Amino acid sequence: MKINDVILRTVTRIVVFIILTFGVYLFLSGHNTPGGGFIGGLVLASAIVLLYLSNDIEKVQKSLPLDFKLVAASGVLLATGTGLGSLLFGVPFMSQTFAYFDLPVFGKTELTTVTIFEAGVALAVVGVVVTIILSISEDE
Amino acid sequence: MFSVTFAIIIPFIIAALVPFIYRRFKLLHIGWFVMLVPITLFLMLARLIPSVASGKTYIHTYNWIPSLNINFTTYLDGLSMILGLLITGVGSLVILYSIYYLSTKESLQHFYCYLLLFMGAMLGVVFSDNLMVLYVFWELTSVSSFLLIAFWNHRKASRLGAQKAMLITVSGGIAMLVGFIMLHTMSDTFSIREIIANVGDLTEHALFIPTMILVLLGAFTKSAQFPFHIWLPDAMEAPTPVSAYLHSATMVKAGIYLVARFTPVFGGDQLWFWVVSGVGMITLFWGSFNAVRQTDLKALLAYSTISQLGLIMSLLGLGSIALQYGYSEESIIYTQATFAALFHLINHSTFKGALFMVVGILDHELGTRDIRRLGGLMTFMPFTFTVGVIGSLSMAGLPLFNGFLSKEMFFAATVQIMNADVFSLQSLGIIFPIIAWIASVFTFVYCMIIIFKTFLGPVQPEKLDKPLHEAPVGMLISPIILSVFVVGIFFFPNLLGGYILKPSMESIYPTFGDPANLTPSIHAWHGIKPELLMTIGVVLVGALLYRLLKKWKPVYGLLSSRYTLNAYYNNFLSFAESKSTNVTNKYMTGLLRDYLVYIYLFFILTVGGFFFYSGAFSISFSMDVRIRAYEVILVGVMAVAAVAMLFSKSRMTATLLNGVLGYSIAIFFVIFRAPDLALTQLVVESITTALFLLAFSHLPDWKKERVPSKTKITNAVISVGTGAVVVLVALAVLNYDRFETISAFFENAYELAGGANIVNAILGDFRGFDTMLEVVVLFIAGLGVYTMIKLRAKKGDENIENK
Amino acid sequence: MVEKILFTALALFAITIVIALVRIIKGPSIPDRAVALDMIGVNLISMIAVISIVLKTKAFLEAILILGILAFISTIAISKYVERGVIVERKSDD
Amino acid sequence: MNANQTIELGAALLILLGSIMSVISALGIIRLPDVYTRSHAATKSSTLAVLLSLTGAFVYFWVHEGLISVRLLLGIVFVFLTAPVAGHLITRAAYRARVKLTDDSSDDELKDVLFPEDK
Amino acid sequence: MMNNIIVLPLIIPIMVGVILVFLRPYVKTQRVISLVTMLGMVGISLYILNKIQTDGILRLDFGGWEPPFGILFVADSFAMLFVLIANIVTAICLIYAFSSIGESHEKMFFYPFVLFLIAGVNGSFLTGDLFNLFVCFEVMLLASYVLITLGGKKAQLRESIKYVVINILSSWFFLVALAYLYGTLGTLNMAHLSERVAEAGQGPLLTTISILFLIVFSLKAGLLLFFWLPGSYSVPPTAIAALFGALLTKVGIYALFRTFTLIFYHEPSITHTLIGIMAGVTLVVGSIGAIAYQDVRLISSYNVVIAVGFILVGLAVATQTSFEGSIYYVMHDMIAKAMLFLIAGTMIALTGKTKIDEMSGLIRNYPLFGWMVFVVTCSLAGIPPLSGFVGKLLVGEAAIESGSYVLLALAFISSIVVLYSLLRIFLNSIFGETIISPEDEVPLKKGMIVPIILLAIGTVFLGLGAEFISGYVSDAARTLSNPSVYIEAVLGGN
Amino acid sequence: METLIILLIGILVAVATYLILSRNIIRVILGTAVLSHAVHLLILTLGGLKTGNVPLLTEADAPYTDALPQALILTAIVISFAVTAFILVLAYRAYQDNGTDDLDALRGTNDE
Repeated sequence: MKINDVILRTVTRIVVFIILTFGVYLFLSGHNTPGGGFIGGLVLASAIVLLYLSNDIEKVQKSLPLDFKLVAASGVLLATGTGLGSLLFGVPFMSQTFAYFDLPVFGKTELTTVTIFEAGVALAVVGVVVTIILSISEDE
Repeated sequence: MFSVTFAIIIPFIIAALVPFIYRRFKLLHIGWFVMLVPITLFLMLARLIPSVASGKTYIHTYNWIPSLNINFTTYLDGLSMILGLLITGVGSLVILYSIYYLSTKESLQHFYCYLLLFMGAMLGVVFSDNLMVLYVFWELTSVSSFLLIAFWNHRKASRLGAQKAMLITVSGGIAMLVGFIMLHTMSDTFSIREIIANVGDLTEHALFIPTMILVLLGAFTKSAQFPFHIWLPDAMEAPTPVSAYLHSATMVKAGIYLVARFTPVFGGDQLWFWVVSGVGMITLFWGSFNAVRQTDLKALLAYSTISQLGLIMSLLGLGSIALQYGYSEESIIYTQATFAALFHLINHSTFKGALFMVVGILDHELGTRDIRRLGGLMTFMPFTFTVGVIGSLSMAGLPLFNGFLSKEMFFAATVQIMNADVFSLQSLGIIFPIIAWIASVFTFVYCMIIIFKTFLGPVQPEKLDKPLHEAPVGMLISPIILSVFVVGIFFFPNLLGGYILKPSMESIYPTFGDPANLTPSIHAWHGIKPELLMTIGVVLVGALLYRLLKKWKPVYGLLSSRYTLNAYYNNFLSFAESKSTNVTNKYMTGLLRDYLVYIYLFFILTVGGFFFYSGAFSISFSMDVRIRAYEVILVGVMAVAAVAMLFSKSRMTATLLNGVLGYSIAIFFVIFRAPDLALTQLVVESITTALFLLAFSHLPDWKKERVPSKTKITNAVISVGTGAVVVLVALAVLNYDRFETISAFFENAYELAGGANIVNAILGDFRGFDTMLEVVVLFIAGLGVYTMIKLRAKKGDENIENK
Repeated sequence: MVEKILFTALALFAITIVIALVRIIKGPSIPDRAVALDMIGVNLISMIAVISIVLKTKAFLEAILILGILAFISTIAISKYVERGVIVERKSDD
Repeated sequence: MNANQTIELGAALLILLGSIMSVISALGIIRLPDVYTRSHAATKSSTLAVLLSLTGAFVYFWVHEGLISVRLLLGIVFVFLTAPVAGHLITRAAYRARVKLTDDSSDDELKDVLFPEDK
Repeated sequence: MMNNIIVLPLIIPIMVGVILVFLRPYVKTQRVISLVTMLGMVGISLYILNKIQTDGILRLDFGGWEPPFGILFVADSFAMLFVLIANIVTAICLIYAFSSIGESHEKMFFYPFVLFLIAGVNGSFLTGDLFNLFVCFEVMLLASYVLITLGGKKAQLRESIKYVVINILSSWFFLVALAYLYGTLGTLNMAHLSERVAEAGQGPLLTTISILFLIVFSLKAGLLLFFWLPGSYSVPPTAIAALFGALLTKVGIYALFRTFTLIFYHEPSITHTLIGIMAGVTLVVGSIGAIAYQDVRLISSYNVVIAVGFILVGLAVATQTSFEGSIYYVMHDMIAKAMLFLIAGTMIALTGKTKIDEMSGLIRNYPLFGWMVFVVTCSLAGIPPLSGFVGKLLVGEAAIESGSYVLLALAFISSIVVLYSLLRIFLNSIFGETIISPEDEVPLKKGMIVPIILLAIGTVFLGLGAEFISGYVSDAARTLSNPSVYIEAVLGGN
Repeated sequence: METLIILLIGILVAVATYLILSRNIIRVILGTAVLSHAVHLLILTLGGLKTGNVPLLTEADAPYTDALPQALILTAIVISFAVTAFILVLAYRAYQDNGTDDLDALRGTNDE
């Protein structure tokens, strides 16, 4: 018996978009409001999970051809790499730095290395969560 | 003096080289090469005899672990000289003998490697001044003895014998180590010389007696004193050269050496006197008594060795009494016991070495050493017979042989001790001559057995696997040399006394001044004294007993084999193994629940127990923040949801209830002003629930658990107990208000880290390291899940691992 | 006044949650429970909104949205589990 | 009492209304006989309840802090969007998993379509 | 303070591990990189260890946040000795793995997991922050969870459930203890904690909390609460079992020493007595277990338990000498236990049997291997001049000086049991009538015997060359017995 | 409030302990999940409840509530998530290979 998921899929398309946007927002704004790499990553992951829920694995993988293990690995590498970067500058490991710039369009903007670190965290979280869920689901 | 250190090192070096040389020169018996080592060393030592005799000592230190005061200090004095000469001298003869004894088919490289290892270790024992280095070599002798006993390790008896020897001697060694450490704590030095020099500080120390006992344990186990002697007969599984060398001439003398060495420290103490001489006497008697019943010649010799070791040991004990008196004209008489001990030490090595070699010859040439199959060999093996008779008669203590001299001195010492007026010897002293005499009678009996049952009487060629013939000349050289010594020492005993024994008396009685006073001149004839009468008595009664052997031998049957020390040892081991299997299986059930119960119980008992015992509990509500109604309701929701999990009938319900818990905690995080936490908790909880659902498609629904109500009650009690302890301690912690937390610092997050979200600033910056590692944790888990699902054991891979 | 109303509202929401919890415990079917769980989620959204007002902070507004998202995803997941026994399909028919 | 306070009060009342609605829907979920009817209570009135309270909060923040919270608006939209879908999915799942209808149900028209083999 | 080098023992394995994930198909490359990494770590550890001798305790404040606010790594001789030996042992076990673990494992991220494990272990040794210790533990534990299941055999899955659940519980206790500690003292930096405990006095409540920490670390160390240990050490592949046998309990031991010498040292009559009792009981039950079974892996596992008891005797006695002894013994034990487990695994690999009475006469087929068994037997029994001896000597001496005769007796008697249990292996399986005909003989790979020999060299060196490390050891013990040295290094300005 | 929460923690701990002691592997896993809930609450409670404002500098003024425990709990949450994911998969893999989810049946055989 075929089960038709039209309603679900239609809504999902919109919802996933909202969630992804929200996830990115959480990740970027984390330094000043609740959020951050973790939560951002988790929310992004849940968007992807929603995709898997409403579609099947094959279909999602076609449109999102990523090896999530490697995504996670890149994330970890990024997160640790920022720490290691401080070694090059001769400051203690994991030294973060930040500065304010007056950018044309955005106005006063804070740029901080924490964001790179957090990006690594977010990537790792997305990668790991999806890897886990995919691994279990692919198991016969 | 470098050469002494050199003497210890050389055997080790050669031992390491033996396998290579063996591979190079397959044709030549490697023993010839190895024999050069002890001969060289013997000559080297012999060269020093005159100077040592004149009271000179040689010390050399080579740093090993100077920061712990453990240094490779060698010390050559009279006492170590005796042992050194024995080790190298008998060693040379034994190797010569072994060249003929062991065919090139045996794994000779191993044999000689072990033998050299032993030789080096034994030299190390006697030449070391540092207690720890002494211990190192001491254990090495046990190890090499183990390897030699297990030389024919395909035989079960060899392995068991080796194990027994190793266990007993190493255990004793460990006891001795503790004793040494105690000596170090008392004296603050590892050097034996320094300890002896400052012995006065030790005797009052509380650890003096325990130290003494521990050191003696080491000595007694090594020297096969009662009741630790049981390893020695089993050690006879070793090739006969080994038995001759280690288990009669040298290694078992290490314990004697140790006692002699430590006599200046402990001697003079009543306990030392009684334990050393008492154990020696018991061993003397028990060994000789048991030797008589043996039918295997080697076993007989083993018991006789035990007995003789007891004799030497008891002499050392008797001699130690002189130190109680201190140096005086009267006390010198007691030092004669020690002199006799050293004398007999040498004599025993000569005649027992010869006898072992004789037995080895019989075994090797005739294929048996069972006296029931031997007899009348005198005519067929005249040389072997001669050596055997010389050895036996010397051991029996008859004139013309060196055994007579030392035996006489032994009797004299036991008689003399009755005159001592300390240690309640006036009344108890009488037992020494009595036991000595009885034991000597038995000694005489078994010596007669050796002579008459093997060499005289009817020939029984039908019971032998090989034709009767004399041994090859090479094999006879060594025993003949030894028997020459047996006779030679009888005629020129004072040569030995003056050059060898005198300096060692000084080592044992350092406070007694000129050793010449302590060195009597030895005479075979010294008038009709009690000792001579005793010897005559021994011969008469011994001959009678030998005649009547068949009549009284059933006495041995009275000793049930179930109650022998050996049986106790074996029963103890098997009991220990089976009992420990039972015990361990009892608590290592393999059940996770049991393990958890242990942990929880331990937690409740220690943390909870101490908490109440110490009165740390305190509670106060003053700090509490006001409660709102909805908060109470939410707490109620969580409590109900939690409890409902226990009773839920399906896993889905329980999982959903867990979700409720998770969501409710998120709302508490909101109430407690933790926005980041609330967010994270919500997402994590949902994903966790999803994971549960994912996993459920691979798992069966849970069945109703059939658990005995007793288990249920235990579980409930533990659960409530754990909860209670956690709560009560938490309440006390809440009430403990002394310190400001460090987090005020983080409130400057904006200036410090450019973040307005303090929590995020902590996670990303102040404690970014935690976050980094936590990402790693997550990554490992993700990767782990992947591998666990993808990598599966192939069928058939299980067989090994799953037994 | 406002505060009192808000706390009353909070209490009422909490009571709703209690009732929904009863349904979760009682069941009888999994969809019953899922419905109740969804309801709890929705009520939590309301509660967070109200608490934000009480605490005078905007810090929890993200949580509202997230809770909305998650309640939705969880419900989908549970319904797929109930319906098909698996949550994520390897390959669907269409 | 100025205008702002009045509006705040109004917002609070909105929230209160929402909470009362939610209790009512909760009563529905406990009283109604089967999952399909309960789902009705849960998805419809409960959604209304949450929308009411979110709107109240939105108004409150707008008035009190002069903040038009996008997140709240988004939340409202989101709930509005997803609640019906969720309700649909769960009842459908229930039906396919053959959760019983209440005995009061007069007719079960889908049964023949979905489970013809039951006949 | 800026000593970035001391983060390398943690960060390098992690980063290399992650990079190896990308190199998944290239097994050979993975081997080379991981081995080179471990050797590099050994070099770095040596460098740091020597730097400490000249510069004193090194510390690295991550992100430049001064203690007690940020997280920091503190490298004193005590920690670095652990790090050094752990890395050496890991490198050697890796060599063993090359020829034994199998390509399927290697492609399933075996090397990354090992590197993560060692990263967690190193981090646990170096961290100066109690919560960070928890996190490092988790890194190590997660890696160990994966490694123990790697291969997915029935027994592995079965035993790992127990291992994981027990460790979850112990991590939980850890968090509870941290909550209590933060609730009372309001800080997480170990030096700062120590200062505050000293200031407030270690009252009953703080002592209660310290007992909770004792439970947590005892679970990790296998002190009395070792129930997870025998099962989980006997199921994974040999190289992993050896790593576990050498490293896992040592982390718990390290934590026990650190907490009870640095923070909770004010009430030794309670805490250290309890540790003493636990150590004593551990020695007894470990000894009983060691002779209870025929399975080589179980015998080895209970030997681990005995060693834990022995090392903790040093903590219970708590004098500078006893610390020194324990440190010597820990180093010895890491090497010798790795060797023992490698040997046990090799025996099983060669014969296909696990019980000692099913094997016999291996020395005839594999003489060198047989002698290695003998070496490890002697080494673990503490027969000099192999490595176990010095530690035993010093612990014994300290026990005598402080009058702990019961512990002394148990500790030394246990080494007789160790000897007996291992002699059983040697006499039953190595000596004796050979059962393998030359045709059936499984060749002993070079890659398997070489690491064993390397470890044997290690145990010989550690015994004969004790003088080389005595400087480090006594420095480590000095720091342990004078907490102020550590506190000064951490909190005493820059 | 704190006392009440601590009592709640006690109940959670007791329930979790009871679950962990049961034979079914899923119950055990659920028990560990509840345990981690309990300890997160405990850290937060002992870190000081409701004594200040939300730790967002732009949102509110001092005094702030203690932010450090929150950061710690966040770390702990993520770690316990990782562990839960792992043990769940472990449980079903063990079930697949050993054919049982009953821990009594998973005791394994010691050599006897």
